[in-house]
Amino acid sequence: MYAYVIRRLFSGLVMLIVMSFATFLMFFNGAVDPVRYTCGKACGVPGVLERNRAMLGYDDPVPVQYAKFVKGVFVGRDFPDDPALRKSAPETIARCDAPCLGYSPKENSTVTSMLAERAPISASLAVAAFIMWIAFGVGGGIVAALYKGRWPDKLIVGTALIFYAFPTFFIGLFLYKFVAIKWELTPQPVYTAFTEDPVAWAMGLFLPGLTLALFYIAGYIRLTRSYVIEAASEDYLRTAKAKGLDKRTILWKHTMRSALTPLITLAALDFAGLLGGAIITETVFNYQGLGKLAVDAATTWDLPVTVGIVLTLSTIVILANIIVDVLYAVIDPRVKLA
Amino acid sequence: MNRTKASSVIALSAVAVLGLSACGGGTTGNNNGDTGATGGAATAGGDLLYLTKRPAEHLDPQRMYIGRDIFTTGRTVYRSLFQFPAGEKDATKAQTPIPDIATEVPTSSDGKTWTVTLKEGVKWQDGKDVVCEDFKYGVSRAFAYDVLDGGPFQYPTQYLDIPKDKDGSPAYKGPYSKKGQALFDKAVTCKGNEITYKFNKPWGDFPLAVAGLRVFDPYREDQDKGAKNNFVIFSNGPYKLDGTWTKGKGGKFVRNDQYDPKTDEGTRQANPDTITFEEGVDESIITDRIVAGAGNDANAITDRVVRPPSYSKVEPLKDQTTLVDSPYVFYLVPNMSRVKDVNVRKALATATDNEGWVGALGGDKAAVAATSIINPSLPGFQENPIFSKIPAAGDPAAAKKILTDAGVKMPYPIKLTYQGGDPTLDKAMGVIKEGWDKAGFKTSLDPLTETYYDIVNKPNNDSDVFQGGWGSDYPSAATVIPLLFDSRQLSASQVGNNYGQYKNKAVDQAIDKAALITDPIKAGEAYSAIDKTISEDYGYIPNYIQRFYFIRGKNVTGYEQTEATSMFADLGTVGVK
Amino acid sequence: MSIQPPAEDLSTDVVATAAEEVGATKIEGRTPWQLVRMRLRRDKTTMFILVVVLFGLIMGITAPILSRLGVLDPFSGNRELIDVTGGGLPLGRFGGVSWAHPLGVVPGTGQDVLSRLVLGVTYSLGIAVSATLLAIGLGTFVGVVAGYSRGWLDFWLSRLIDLTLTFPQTLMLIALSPIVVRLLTDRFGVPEGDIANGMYVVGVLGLFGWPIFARVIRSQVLSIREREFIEAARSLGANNRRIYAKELLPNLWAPILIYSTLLMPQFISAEAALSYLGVGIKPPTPTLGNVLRDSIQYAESDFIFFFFPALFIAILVLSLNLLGDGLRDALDPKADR
Amino acid sequence: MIGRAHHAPSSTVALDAPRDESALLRVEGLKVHFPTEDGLVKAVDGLSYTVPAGRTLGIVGESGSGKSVSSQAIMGLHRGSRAQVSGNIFFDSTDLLQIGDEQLRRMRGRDIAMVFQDPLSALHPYYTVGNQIMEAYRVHHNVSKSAARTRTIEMLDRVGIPNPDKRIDQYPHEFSGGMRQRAMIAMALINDPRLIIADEPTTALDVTVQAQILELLVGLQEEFGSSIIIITHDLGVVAEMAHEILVMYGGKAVERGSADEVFYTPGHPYTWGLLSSMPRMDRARLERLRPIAGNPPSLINPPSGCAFHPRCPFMDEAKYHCVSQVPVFNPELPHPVRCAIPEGERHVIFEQKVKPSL
Repeated sequence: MYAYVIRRLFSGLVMLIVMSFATFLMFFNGAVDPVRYTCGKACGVPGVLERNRAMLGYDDPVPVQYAKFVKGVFVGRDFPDDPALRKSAPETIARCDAPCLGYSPKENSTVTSMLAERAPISASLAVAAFIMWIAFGVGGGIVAALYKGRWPDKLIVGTALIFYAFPTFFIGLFLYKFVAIKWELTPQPVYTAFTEDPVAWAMGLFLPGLTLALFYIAGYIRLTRSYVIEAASEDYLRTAKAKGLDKRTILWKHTMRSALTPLITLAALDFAGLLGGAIITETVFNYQGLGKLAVDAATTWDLPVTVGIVLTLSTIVILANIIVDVLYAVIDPRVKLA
Repeated sequence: MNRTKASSVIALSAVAVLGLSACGGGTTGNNNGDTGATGGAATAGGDLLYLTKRPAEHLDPQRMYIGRDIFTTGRTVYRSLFQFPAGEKDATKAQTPIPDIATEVPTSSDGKTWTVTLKEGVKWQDGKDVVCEDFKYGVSRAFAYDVLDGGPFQYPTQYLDIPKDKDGSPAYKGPYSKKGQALFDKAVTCKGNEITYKFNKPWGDFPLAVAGLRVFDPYREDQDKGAKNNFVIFSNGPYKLDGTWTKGKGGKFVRNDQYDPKTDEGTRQANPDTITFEEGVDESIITDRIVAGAGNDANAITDRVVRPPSYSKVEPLKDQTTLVDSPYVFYLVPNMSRVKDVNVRKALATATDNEGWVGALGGDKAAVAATSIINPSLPGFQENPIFSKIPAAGDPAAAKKILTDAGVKMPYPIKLTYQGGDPTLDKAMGVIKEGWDKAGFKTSLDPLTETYYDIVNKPNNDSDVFQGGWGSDYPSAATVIPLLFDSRQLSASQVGNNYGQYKNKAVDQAIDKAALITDPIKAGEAYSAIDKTISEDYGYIPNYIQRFYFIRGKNVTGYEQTEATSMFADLGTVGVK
Repeated sequence: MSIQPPAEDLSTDVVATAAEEVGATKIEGRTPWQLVRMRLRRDKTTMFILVVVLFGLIMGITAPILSRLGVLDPFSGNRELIDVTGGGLPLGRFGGVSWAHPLGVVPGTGQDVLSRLVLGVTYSLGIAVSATLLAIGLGTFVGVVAGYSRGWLDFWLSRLIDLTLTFPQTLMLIALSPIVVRLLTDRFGVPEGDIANGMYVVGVLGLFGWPIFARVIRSQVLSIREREFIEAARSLGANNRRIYAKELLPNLWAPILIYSTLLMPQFISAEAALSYLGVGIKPPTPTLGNVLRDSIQYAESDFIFFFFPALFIAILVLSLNLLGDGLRDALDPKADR
Repeated sequence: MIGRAHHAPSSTVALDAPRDESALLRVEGLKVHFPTEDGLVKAVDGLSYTVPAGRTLGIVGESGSGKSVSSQAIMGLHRGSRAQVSGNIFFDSTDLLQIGDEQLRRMRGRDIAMVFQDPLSALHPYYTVGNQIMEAYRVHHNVSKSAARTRTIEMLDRVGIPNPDKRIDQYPHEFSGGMRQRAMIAMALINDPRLIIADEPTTALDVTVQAQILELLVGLQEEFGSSIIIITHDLGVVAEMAHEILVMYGGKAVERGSADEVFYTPGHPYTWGLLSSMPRMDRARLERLRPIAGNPPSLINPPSGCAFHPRCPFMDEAKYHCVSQVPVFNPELPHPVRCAIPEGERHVIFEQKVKPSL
């Protein structure tokens, strides 16, 4: 078990290194001088390009930049890394403590602190969406499977498909403009920190969470439904029936156990993906989460932030994969960790 | 018309300028609502909500260059030597500086030396007095413009009497490197509570610049952490920042107990107990929320115009809306290095359908067609004889004839580059394309997002026409024509604000001459004359003046939009029920 | 919460077994194609959906021709049809619906909405089809090579799949846009504007869209490999290329067909989402995405204009999804979804 | 027949089985039909047989002959599905087709138990073997977990699983094929049922293990005195253990007799085919196994007359009317055969043409 986890962590680390280096090549070896995308319109101010280039170390070759970045993750970094300047004019130096994911001259802030500020919002949204999509998606899928081929099945699957067919931003804006503002059926989707007011936190998360969940619900209904139907046709359920077990035990103990086990891992991976922010939903509802930060950074070309987010999100995905693999071994006795 | 554009297109480039609305003497604003104190007399107390889409880029006074930010902070947390009066309905008076921390607005006999006396008893939020050295330190920060980028640093760096290096930059490099500190110490001096600025040329507009910008504001050296302070507010006004400011989300102002209203006359009523800024909210959502008026949304004001799709919804709420002309003029600039034939430029101008453009932007609540790059409300404005002759809807047939007579090959390809990101502007550009194509051009639209700045700043770019927008920094055409058309800002690597790379020695010389005129009306007439010269070259094509169609919450009182705050809502008078 | 088990039981096993046993004798002598056609013909819903999809395809193919002929006019403004003082909203009821403009006109410009949507179908479908071809082509290639080679090549290709899946797709799509578009125009001489932007969207959707399908194909190849006929073909001295061409690919067409049909609606939605975020083909060229991006502003003031672009997308996405399901049922009846 | 009530009254059913009221299980005129998109599948079409207490019946046939479907009908495993079941199944004097779901559920596992073909797929992969056996016990006995556990270990020991106290906590995939089948048998026997239905219990196992399992079943039958129905496609499996053998084809019985009768004087050409395709240890193999030519019949549109006629090497319409008339199966006879060829001629054909090559 431990050996497996360690091996898995190691391969994840290798993946992370390859992935991060590929990211550096993509962004810093492209057709465009990267420093032009660190200052927006301030790039036109005399001296800013030169200063940013020196500050961010963009005059180094890509492998050197990469090495400095990696070093910064572990020990922190100064922007610019100039000991002389640190003595004479500390105001012009930005200290970026470990784990340092870069510095944005445009925002005058370290990428790490920007991520840390936004992460709770995305995590809240992910939790809200997760609860709703599991409740509606898995619940709906089970009901659909139980009534396979009859009207509740068709209604559930059909409704989910129709929601799925409309683009997320359309549904989000529709919910926001009509359901929340015009008809005032739901609380205003404004983010409040959990620590500030848990009730307001939950109320504000309802619509964005639902919007995000709707994107997943259709898929989960279909998956759950087919898993339950598949599980119900397994030989061991015939055995359970032949033993004289009652329907309830057969359904909840035997069918669901095998139908939902693969769903757990899928849901865990999707949830992990969401932790990195939901770009469209956060944009529609003006939730200042990682997704909004990402899209703002990408569209205004704040390169250090973009790179920092790409790397963070990828790390989450890699980690989640490892966790899910280990988790799967725990919940499915057939999987051996060798 | 629209939102982001209002300020972001304007803030086109490095030295993007916007700020004060116009009007030194003329009248402004064909206001269709009532523009007096609206919603009843303001009383103290309550929580004001300020909804906006576009986040503040800087809250550091030396780095601010967006009119909205300059005035929202100026009425709440930052005091200056001078300021414009609040709630002043007379446009001329509204744009005449009155003393703030200064005991009076001084005059200068030669326009080069300005000495200002500070009031006693003005305190920072930590209880320390605002002293002369704070002002001196504040303006010194403008010289560190590579670290503290974004602000209107060109005014102190060009005018203060400090020698220049070979590359044209000032020999003083700012308070961090302290290079050339002695030179700066000679240009700005403190004697007790008297501060003296020495300029290298006459600058009669100095009080206007102080009141209209924040670059001359005081700053406490012991609080300075360089660029890290971008969203830090160290207040000397009636409010202070509660907690931290988060870009994209906003922040909350609460009362500053160190503020003494007795030192402050006629401007900052500071009615609400708190002011909450909520950033990043889409315009249509802002409108919807204020119309619905649930909870705190009834206490909301905004700097974002009502968008055309929401007009019908806002129509019944006449006493919660205002419609005024903004100080911003939008225009197109032909790239002179590519479109070299004046007849082609003339044909472009002749075929430009400003009426259709205004329609696409949402009609007369969004914009009015413009005939000059100088806002008619600026002092000394003269009608532009070239563009006012072209029909607002354009004349593609005449344009085609011009092209045919010029003997150019048709269809003539034109690449029109603009800052995209807004579907309404995309539609409007489609109208321009339609008109031009009818005249014999083959227009390709090139909407760019943030790469726009990168592209337009390169002298060798391959765009034929750019879009721009401009508002004067303070009420004078001196902050329009020279900034946009002086060819001396062009270099091998930069075009500055002169995107069209317009070069005309006669214009450069006329600009120098006009700068020496001290009478505001005469100066304005001189700039209008230069405008005519540029128009004869078709160095730009005027499009429209943006209009501000604003909505506010039903509980908002004392609501004012005057020239003193560039037609944005004046936080100095506003209150909530 | 407990869900009461319904009267009918889930156990279809016996029926399925019996039916299969019957099927085994009944379908004897029929080619898989005939079988699929037979099942499809019996599936009324899927046949209907197929008609809808074909209609969409025909619409997409003919729209550029109709625009050139002047039957459709997606670009010309009709200023007389909009209310210049009322925010540019169309004059007349229901967003300016008339015989000349069955779905009304675009607020602000007075362009014909139907024409823009029909031509939008061309562009959206064009993007979706091209991206699907790219993703499926790449996925098939990598999947077949990995599945058939096993060993180190399989290992590295599988890692490549993992690696590609690690990247945050949407973010990369937005973030890489200026770099790659510039690369296309400056280094590869692709014309600027619609062509470069369209190529970018197709390319990046395709490049991030292939890995999951490659996995499917790889496992499919692995299982087919195990079947005897490959062994048989090999023992008869067939060389590798012949094995790929003659034995493997005919067995892969079912997943290829199913996944192509299911990827397309994903890409149509993706195009719309990217347009919303400002990436991709820009107006005045209409795509369903950029028309919708404009129209969502008019939720309350011009419902017709607000609703129809979304409806066009929804119908395309829904029908393609249902078609994919129908195909799956027909091609692989055991996968009961 | 389509649309007919699921449980037809017994009076409408033609009885073709001897009325042995003392038998433990009596199946009379059983029909199991499945409506499908292609038509009505008559998986079992009028089947009758009896199983006396303590005896073993072997049901033999190809896949699709209806042998599994008929035995699952006894357990009521078709209930709630689209299957249409009619006829009578008397267990003691209870008609299993008439009683309610709950009553039948209580009988499942307790009175009638089943051993399935593939023990790997028939055991739940996520629960331990012990858990599943204990569950089978506790559903019919109100005992504590530890009592059930003791009983389970005892049964595991009884079916020959070594270290039962350890194996009880293992998962099915940790068992070998033979051990899994033993566990299945333990699960079936734990409630001491009177009838065990073993559906292809050895098919998924390799040959040496097959013999062990069959031996185990025979031994346990002697010890517990249960009746057994053993279903198989392999005559060899039933050769040693069945008292009586029923051969099914196309959903119908085609031959019934004692094991000796069926093996030594088989009457139906289909049985001949089964015998000749059976590997025999007791004689030298002269040629390769000869599987019966052709495919099993369609159950939707069965061949007219004798369902076996398309595959029957001795079919002769002119002489026997194999195609035009359904042959009669007279259950009153001790060794009934459903064949159009008169018995005398059949005997000649068997002795002259078939027997020498067996």
